[in-house]
Amino acid sequence: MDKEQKIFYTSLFLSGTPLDKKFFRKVLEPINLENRLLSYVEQFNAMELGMRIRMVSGGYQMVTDKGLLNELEPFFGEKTEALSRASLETSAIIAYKQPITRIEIDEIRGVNSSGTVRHLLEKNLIKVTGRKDVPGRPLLYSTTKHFLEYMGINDISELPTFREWQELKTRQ
Amino acid sequence: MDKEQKIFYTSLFLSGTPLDKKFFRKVLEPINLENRLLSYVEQFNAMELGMRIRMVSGGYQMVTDKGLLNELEPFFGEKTEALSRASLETSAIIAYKQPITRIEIDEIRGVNSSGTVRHLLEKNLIKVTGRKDVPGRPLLYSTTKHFLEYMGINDISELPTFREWQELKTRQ
Amino acid sequence: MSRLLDVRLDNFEGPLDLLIHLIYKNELNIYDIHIAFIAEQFVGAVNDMEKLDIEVAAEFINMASYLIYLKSRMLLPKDSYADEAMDPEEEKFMLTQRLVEYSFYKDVAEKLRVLEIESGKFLMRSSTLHIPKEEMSTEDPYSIANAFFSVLEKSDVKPMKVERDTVDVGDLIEKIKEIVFDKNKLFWTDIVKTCVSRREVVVALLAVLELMRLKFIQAMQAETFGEIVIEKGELMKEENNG
Repeated sequence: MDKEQKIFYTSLFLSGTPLDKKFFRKVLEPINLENRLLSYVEQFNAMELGMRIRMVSGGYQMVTDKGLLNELEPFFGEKTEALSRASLETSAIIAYKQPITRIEIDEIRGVNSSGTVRHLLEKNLIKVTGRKDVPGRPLLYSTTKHFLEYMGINDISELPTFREWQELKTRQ
Repeated sequence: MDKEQKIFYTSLFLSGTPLDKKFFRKVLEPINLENRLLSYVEQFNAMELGMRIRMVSGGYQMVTDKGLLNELEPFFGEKTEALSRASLETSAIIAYKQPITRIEIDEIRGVNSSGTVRHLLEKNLIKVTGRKDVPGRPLLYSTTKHFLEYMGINDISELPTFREWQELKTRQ
Repeated sequence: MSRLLDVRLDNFEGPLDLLIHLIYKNELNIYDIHIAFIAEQFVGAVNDMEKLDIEVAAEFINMASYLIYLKSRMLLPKDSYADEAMDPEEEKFMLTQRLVEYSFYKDVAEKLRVLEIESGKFLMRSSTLHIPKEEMSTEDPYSIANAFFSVLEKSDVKPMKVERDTVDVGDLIEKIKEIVFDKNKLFWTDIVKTCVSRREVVVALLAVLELMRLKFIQAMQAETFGEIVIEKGELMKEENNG
């Protein structure tokens, strides 16, 4: 195993958040880096050490195998409450429509979302990304990197598009 | 690789800090455990992933290979200072006089060393190696393998003798 | 009654959610809702809630009245609303759009719930580990030797073996009185230099304080941690003169 591969694994071991390509371009030889990283990920996961490297929120993250959850959870699991339906709905709307104001969210949901928006902000799943240039200059919200990590996806584009969903619906 | 081995590795990964044998006796089958753990450590270190498992006072810890420190230091290096004067003095006394009690250290330094001793224990530079057979049966301290590594020597006997030190001193 | 058990408003995220529930329950086509039918169903559900003394959120009441309005508009002949702002068919279209859009987000929310559960099965460490500084810069054996032998040397200069078990304050008072008498003026560190042990330094300090109290000497310190200057006090000056 060459040094670069070791640095890749060790950085992921040390880091408490996913590390993106930008980080590794700083640390490692940037030419053709992504292909090499993919092969390192594959090799690591093939070893089946109990840890695996997943690609999430545009970066790489060392996590434990799903199969070890029951054994490890009592000692290392952080008890977090699952998101409520209101939170899931609201974050879904923000994910697709970002940046979006609270009033616009309310219009889509047909109810007031201020409590839910506050909760999502506290959980670092959404963030304020500016103000809309309309009277009252309301705040604009977007989803965070942590939202992607939390949902285990690389990018918002991994969620189904409206068109895909519609096609599925009409076929049913 | 069986589940037990994976749980051992992932626990060390998730914890990041040393986990002692007591912990693993709770999580894993305790009979003959230590031998198995030693073999897991050996296997892991033989893979040379960049991380390695080291034995620390009474437990195990997943750490970074020394060979990668230069590359990783800018991103993951601790921002605090190297050993303080008090730590250096105290560990030096323990290195030359081991095993030694805290009171004996205090007498040589002329100040109370309990805070420093605790700090060195936490840093895994010294360890408790027994009790002295005098009234009160005070704890005896010795330096660790990690201390030798840190000093860049293989054995305590490699430390300069008083005469060598005097020569070095006058030359400087 | 079955509808009452089925429709609990707090199970719904809002009026759109309830509407979609009613559409699916009655197997209606979301793209071509029968307004009169759905209005009746919706109002029925809201009325049931009110009968059960459950507070109905304003959004549900607003939606109920909107649906009744839309239903009545659709019953009127076409020319009777010619002057008004919007064609009821257009209004129905708008409502359909809202329902479809909301229904999309409802499904995405379900998808997110699955993702959340699946992603939650991976455990990770959320704190970054830092490489301890002392692993970065190794000390050399000389520094250890230096630290040790320097300490030993220091403690050899004032060997603890010769330390007397008790140091008498009276003895030290006499000693300090002598020194001050000889020198007129001196520093506290001069006194410290004459002490053979830590204990003696402490007793010397007590002796100095006692001599100050007795006005044999006076001590001054120009700044914090600065040198303490010790001089003859009034009494000693008298003794001198006398």
